[in-house]
Amino acid sequence: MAFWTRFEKLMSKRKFKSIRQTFVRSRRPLHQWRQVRSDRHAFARRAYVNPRTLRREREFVDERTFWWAVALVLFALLTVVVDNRTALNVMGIFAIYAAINIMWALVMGSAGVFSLGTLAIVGTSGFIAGRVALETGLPWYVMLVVGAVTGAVMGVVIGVPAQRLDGMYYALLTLGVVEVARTFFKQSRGFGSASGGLISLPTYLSKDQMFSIDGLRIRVLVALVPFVLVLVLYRVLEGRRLGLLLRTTRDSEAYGDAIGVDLVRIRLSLFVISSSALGMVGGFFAAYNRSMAPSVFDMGLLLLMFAMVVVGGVGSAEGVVIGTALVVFVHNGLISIGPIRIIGIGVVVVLTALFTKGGLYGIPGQYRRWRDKHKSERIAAASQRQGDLTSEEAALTDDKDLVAVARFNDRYRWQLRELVTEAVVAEHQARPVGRHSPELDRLLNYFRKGELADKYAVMTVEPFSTYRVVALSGVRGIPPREVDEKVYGSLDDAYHAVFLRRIHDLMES
Amino acid sequence: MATQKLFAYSEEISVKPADSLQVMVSGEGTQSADVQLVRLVHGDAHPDGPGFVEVEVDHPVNGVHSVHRQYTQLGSHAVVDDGVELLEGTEPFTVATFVWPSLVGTGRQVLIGNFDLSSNCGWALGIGSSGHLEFWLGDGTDTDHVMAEVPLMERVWYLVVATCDPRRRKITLSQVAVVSSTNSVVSPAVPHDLDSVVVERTRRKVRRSGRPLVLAGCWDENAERGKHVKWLFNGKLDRPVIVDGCRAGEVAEALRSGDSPDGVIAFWDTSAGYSPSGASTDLLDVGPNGLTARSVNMPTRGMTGWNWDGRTECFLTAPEKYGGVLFAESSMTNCRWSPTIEFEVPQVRSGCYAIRLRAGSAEAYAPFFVRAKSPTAKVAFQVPTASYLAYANMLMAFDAQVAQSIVSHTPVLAPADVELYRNSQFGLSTYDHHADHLSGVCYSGWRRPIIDMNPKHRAAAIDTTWQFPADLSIVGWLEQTGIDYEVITDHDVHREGLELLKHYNVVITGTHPEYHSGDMLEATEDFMADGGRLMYLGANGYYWVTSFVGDGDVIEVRKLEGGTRAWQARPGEYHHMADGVRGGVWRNRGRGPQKVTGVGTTSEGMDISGPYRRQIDGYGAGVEWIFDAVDGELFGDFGLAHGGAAGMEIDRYARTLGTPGRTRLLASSEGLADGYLVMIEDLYVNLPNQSAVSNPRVRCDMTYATTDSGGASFCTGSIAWGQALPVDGYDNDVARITENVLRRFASDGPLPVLYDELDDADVAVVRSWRQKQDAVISALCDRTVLTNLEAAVFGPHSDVNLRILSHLRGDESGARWELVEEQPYARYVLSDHREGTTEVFSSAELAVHRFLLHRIAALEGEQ
Amino acid sequence: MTGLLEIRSLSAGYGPMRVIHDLDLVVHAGERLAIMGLNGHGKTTLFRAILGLTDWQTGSILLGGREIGGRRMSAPGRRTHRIAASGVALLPQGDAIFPGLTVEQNVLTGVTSSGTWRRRRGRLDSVLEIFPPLRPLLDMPVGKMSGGERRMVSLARGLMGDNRVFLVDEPSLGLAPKIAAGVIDALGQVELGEGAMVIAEQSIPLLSGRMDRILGMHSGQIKQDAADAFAGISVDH
Amino acid sequence: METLVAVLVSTLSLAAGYGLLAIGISLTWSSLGLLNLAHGITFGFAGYGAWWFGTEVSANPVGVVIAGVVTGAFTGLVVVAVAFLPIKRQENFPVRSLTITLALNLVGTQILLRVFGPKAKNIPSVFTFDSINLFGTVILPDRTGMIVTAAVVLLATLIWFRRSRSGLRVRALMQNPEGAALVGVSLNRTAVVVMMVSGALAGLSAVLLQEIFFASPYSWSTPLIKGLVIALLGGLGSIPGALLAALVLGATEAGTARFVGGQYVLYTQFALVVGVLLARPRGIGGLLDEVREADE
Repeated sequence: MAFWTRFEKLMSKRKFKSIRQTFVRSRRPLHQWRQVRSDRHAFARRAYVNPRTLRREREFVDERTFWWAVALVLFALLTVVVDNRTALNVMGIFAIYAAINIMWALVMGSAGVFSLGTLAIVGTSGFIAGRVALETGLPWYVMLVVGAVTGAVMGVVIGVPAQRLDGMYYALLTLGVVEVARTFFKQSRGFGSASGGLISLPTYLSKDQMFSIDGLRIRVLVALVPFVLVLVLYRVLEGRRLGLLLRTTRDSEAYGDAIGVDLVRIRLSLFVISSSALGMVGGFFAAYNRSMAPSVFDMGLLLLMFAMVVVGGVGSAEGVVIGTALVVFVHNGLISIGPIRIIGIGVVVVLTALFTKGGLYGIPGQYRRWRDKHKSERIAAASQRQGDLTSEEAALTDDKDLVAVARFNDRYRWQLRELVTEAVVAEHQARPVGRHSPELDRLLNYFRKGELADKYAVMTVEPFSTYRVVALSGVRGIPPREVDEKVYGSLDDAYHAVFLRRIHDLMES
Repeated sequence: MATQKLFAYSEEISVKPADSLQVMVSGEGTQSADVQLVRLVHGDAHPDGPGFVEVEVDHPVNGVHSVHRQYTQLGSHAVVDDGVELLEGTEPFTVATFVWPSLVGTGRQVLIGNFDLSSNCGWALGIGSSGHLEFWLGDGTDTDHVMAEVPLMERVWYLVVATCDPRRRKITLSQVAVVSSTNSVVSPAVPHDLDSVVVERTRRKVRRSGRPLVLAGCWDENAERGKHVKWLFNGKLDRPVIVDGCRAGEVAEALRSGDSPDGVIAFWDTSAGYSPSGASTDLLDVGPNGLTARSVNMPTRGMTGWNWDGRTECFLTAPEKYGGVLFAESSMTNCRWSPTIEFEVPQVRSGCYAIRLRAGSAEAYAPFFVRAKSPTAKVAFQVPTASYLAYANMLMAFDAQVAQSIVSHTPVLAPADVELYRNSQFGLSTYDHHADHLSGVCYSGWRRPIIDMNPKHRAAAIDTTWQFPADLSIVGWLEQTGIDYEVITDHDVHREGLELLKHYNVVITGTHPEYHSGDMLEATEDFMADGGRLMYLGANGYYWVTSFVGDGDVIEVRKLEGGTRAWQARPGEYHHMADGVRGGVWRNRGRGPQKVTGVGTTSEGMDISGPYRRQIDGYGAGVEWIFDAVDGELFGDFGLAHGGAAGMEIDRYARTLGTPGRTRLLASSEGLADGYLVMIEDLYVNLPNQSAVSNPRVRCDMTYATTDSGGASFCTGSIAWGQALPVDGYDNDVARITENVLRRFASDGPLPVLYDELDDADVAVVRSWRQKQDAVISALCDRTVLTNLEAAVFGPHSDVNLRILSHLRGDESGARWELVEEQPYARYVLSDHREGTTEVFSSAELAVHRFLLHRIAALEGEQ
Repeated sequence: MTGLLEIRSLSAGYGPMRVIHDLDLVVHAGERLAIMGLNGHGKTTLFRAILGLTDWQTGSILLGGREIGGRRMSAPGRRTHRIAASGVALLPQGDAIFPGLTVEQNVLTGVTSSGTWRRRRGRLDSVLEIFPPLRPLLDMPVGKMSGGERRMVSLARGLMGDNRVFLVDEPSLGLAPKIAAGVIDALGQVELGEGAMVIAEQSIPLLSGRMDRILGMHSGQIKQDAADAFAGISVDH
Repeated sequence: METLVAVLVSTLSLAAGYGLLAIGISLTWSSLGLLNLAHGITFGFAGYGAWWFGTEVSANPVGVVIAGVVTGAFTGLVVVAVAFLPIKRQENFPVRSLTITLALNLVGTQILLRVFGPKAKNIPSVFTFDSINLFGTVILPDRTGMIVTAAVVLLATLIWFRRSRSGLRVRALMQNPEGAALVGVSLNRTAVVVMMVSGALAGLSAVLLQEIFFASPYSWSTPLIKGLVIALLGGLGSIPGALLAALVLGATEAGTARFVGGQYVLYTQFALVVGVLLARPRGIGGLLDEVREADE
């Protein structure tokens, strides 16, 4: 940039010879590109100066956008390249199931509703959309709209009780909803109980495309549309402040009240929005298959979908999509090996639940936590053994003074503990303030110098008659906290109580 | 609302009858308060004293008044009232400033801008909560921001430049560190990667906020509080400028070379406005539009700027190096509340008065001092109002890690202290740091609620009264003596000087008159030279150089090296903005108080207080009248301040520091504990065992001296003295001595002539102390295992051995022995000159150990 | 002579914290032993370590010569039921009771063998003689009772089984002084036979004269001779 | 009168079958905090166990019943080994165990499919005595047998739970695991006992309900849902609540089938459950004590 080169040139001229002034050589200007029509940055970069090397380190703020873009492009390319009908079918099913599962994850993760009724919403919306399309003869995309509306209505109907019931009760009740839906659509004549469901629904392929491999490619590519829509919806709802809030507060209505947010309402609207998206996917499902069958409500399918969500990890869209890809590949791609593949899926689910915390996608994070915990345990064990910090811990601290102080204090506390005798305690009790023996003086001086946070003080309840012990916050504006319920009738008693607490803390530290 | 809260202050410190006085009140949880004018007689409710005593005064103002909540604008900043339309930012412009942040990463801070949070309009250059430099702009619905690449580093000078082009919707934001060898926390020798330039296009355009530009803050408004300033800045700014058009490079060059850039809309030259009588509080615009920035809550001027090179110490000698203006979000010198009550001061006796307010469980006092319309009494009580301000709303008990070490006490908090700490909206004392924990608070103002001025208040750190409530013990004593007296304040003495004091025969000080301006010191000296008599009933007085700002409601103090200080002014920032004088302690400006009063600060220790022992001088001719009706050598082993009359902070007689030769050392303290340590200005090198237990000069002295003109001084050398007066219904030795002195001083006749018996009374005191101490130390020797010494003659030593050794080292009796190294590491000869014997040793350790054993034996032999 | 309960170089704690340091203690059959110590010096932790409830522990704990402790770095509570079944009864400080069950049912859970279960009526009667205030409350759910009554239930429960070692954690805690004295008296009446009772307390006067041996506990270690010194230190409740 | 008796008999027999299922679910939840969705596959396995014994070994009714019960108990053992013991101390236990039991259904179904094929199997009749004529209504022998057997077994379970020492220990465990450990209760042993008992109950119900649900790989899903719904209605974890709920739902089913039509049974039952839960989020048992909190 012209302006910058000039700026830099000017800055490097040394006019004040009297002052030794240097200007650290600067990098080229950083251009932050924004997403079209948005305040947000698509690929925002941030830098920080590493305090130990004094070097700048630049990184992406959020790498996920990048990887999603790469993955979607690869998927589209794969669709064009692959020549195998089964593979293409699997890819199409994957796109639709992934869309459903992402919304399911949103419901369970952010809205905090443990619902097993997702397929009831998808299926019902698909059936109703199909029926409407058949009755009116309207084109396929109308089914998406009808599906979305149906989904929203169902979201309200089954979302409202969720606010009143406990997690497990609600989960089982939604299982009942699926069963009711299955029975209804299986028995209802209007929805094709005779023909095993609705058939000959409108679709987006022309007649001759329907059986060609290119048609199949188009079919799969179009299936990416609802997938991407749902993904964007997930990012929008999840990234918003309220989404984060819901995630962190889950069951704490009191916190919501405190910050003036009606969490119940937000949770419900999130549920309704995601139900509407599920309905839309249901409508698309009907158009994609050109039919709807009650088997969509089968326990078997529910279990499979559940497996997809659980295996990948319900905590993130990435996890859900990975789980879906894995299970769909095994279930629909490896049909040739028979029921054993489903047993395999079941075993994987069991193993995931036994050994991981957030599904397969959570394994790296889990490993990192395990490693950190292991490390801190090792550090704790080492410090217990040697009485000071490990070299590892010391190396990780920016301010080496803290290391030296910590090591000193640790040694010093061992010496001080030696000074704690019944005689010293008795001496302090007899005279908490004033002239003391060198031993008591040493202890008291150590206590008085201590860190402000959690430092003990006396609180006057009634002047000259009633006192309590409190602990300071060390942070301006945060009042001291009460440490216990005990009251003391004289200041000397209160001082002594503080002393006993400090002795106790010294012994336990 | 469940609980009521009341806060109040009076507009003036010192008034005369018939003056009009406004009292400002803020009430929470109540619509009205019960108002009563009271005369304050005694504060401390300690069970050993008379308790809290006040006298209600009839006045039309008494009764129920309506109150409402009043808000306080915290934080120093500056507002540019004019040129609102010139600074709107809807045309392309460049804004630049040097900046030295002192606290980053804790919240948003604005350096400069007219941004309005309530409407999301306007622009601002500031620091984000992550510590990055940011440029904000609001279009009325939402805010957009551009962020620098790396966070700002604390205590480093940067030149920051932002350009904003609304037409191309382009913003550039650059920060360049301008580190010199002297101006920042880092050195140019160690390269830090601190710079950043960011170019970005935004979707939004600045929408005019219609608000005045603010330096170090931005606007907010809500129905409850109205308009106020938020997102306050912590740190220094130097020469902020706003220029027409986008020209970052030119502006940067001009600022670097000390020129004014082209196309200036406003250029606040913060190095302008300095004169020998001090600095202007407002920031002057040297540009064409004259847009002066009006200061709020006293931003500190006279601070080193980006180009300070360490060669000058004062803004008067090189103003261009002193462009720094320090802003702090915790600054607050004047609440600027609207008056709740306005009344005429009645024709009452001079004294301490207050408006007392009550509502439900809440109670507040707004104290003020009523002078005589024209002086008639012989006795004046000089209320140390400057010192009251210095300690106003002190948070150290909560905030300073070393507080408990200083006072050897666990703090004893009261609900009022906790409330103050929780809100801390009423400003800080000169003992506290600002929110950045780096910058000491150097201003303290009267026009704000001050909880230490509540007559019932007890200092949390030490659980005694302090300053005003403690001085009320002197007031209460004065009241019951029946002697006619009047009160005058530090503020009056500063303004009127000798003219005021010369009306009186006697001036009585408060318990802790620590803060004095040069004018006040002159007034006291002239008064005594004129034959005036001073009763200095406290300690650690006449200590800090103090300036009065503006009309005197705010004091300025800079704590420098060489004083017992709660903070330390930064290099080059030692001179007061108010009047250009160098701050610090008066002793370091050649005005130690010993020269005038006879005593000066020696120690402080808040653990226990002790009694006085009458010394040889105390029995001399010409002073018997002082101890009239006082029996025994030991007196003052009682008091509301830790059970003694000698304690808290203590002063001593010191010839080397200027105590006049004819000064009589009447009595000295005894029995003080390890909390009392030598003041650091008496120590050039740190030494072990410097407490009252082991150093004979850590004591307080009661002195009496006369001048040839009939003047005299009587000093008690102890803060706790005042709080000993009220014990046993004011009927005690301490009260008797004080009354003896006061009655004699107040009478017009001459004082008895003194003849000196000892040249230096200190030597006698030290000698007798040492004799007693020899016994103590030899007792320690008995029970100490001396083999410890043998094992490690040269340390480290146990606490007991260290005490013995320190004592021996300070004792001249060791001159009897001589230890000569004849061959290094091989032959050492120890000779005893008195006995004429010699001993030979093969190592230094053995020789020294034997030497010590001899001396210990000698100690015991002398007993 | 070997003891009924022998603890050798026991260390135990929670997380990175070490509360018990290399502690040695022998409890002999038939004796009543008191452990005195200020709050936080590890009395409760010692009892919890004996029952395997601390986060980790090392060292050896022998009950009648059989190892019930040993080294364990995780899984608190895994061995507890086995240790309890082998005849160690912890009469805990906190509310380790069953709030939904009645007093009678709570006390009956303390039965440790099917033999005793058949004779539970008689056993119950004798325990209720020690705690007469519980008799009228037998059908009341414990969740609705006061703190003092709950403590009595947890003490009574500990006395129901055929236990060899009774570990009583601060029996006076939360009780009015008069009731506390009564409880200590009641504990004194329990027939120990070949068993033993260890009482942890803060208050010396309550126990004086009722114990065979009093040991001091200080910062996670037993001080055999320290008991007298504690007499001078009164502790506020 | 005839109708009434018929409905009553139908109610009782349904309540007996469902009650046996629901009580197992409730017991597991309340003592172990485990929501055992694998109860369905336990039911399925038990049915096949009884069928295999009946066709391959002997059609002796007692033998068939025992075979069902034993298979159920054994399956319960497998479930506790996989879905409880390894994870009982890990965080988020309720959701993990739920996931595993669901997956066990998936795996179990496929195993049945692979071993026995998709065709339904008919378990030989257990009750071979004569029909009873009550107020003109003929009650089939397996109805009578079912009601009587279930009543006896349920009563025995209840008494065991309320009166016996081991029942008391299970209840102690429900309320305070650490307190239970202090009185010598082993969590693992109790878990195994509870799961085997509930598996045995599921096995018994599989044999008794054979008339309605043949042994087939998928036939477990409806009994599971009914069992769950009853446990829910009764208030998860409350055993008396579950029994009461079984009667209520049995009556609803019998009444609906008789007076409205068999295809509407599910709707009326579901409406009833939703209605009760909305009014009383803790179900019928919420009125009684001893309900384990769902979110521990």
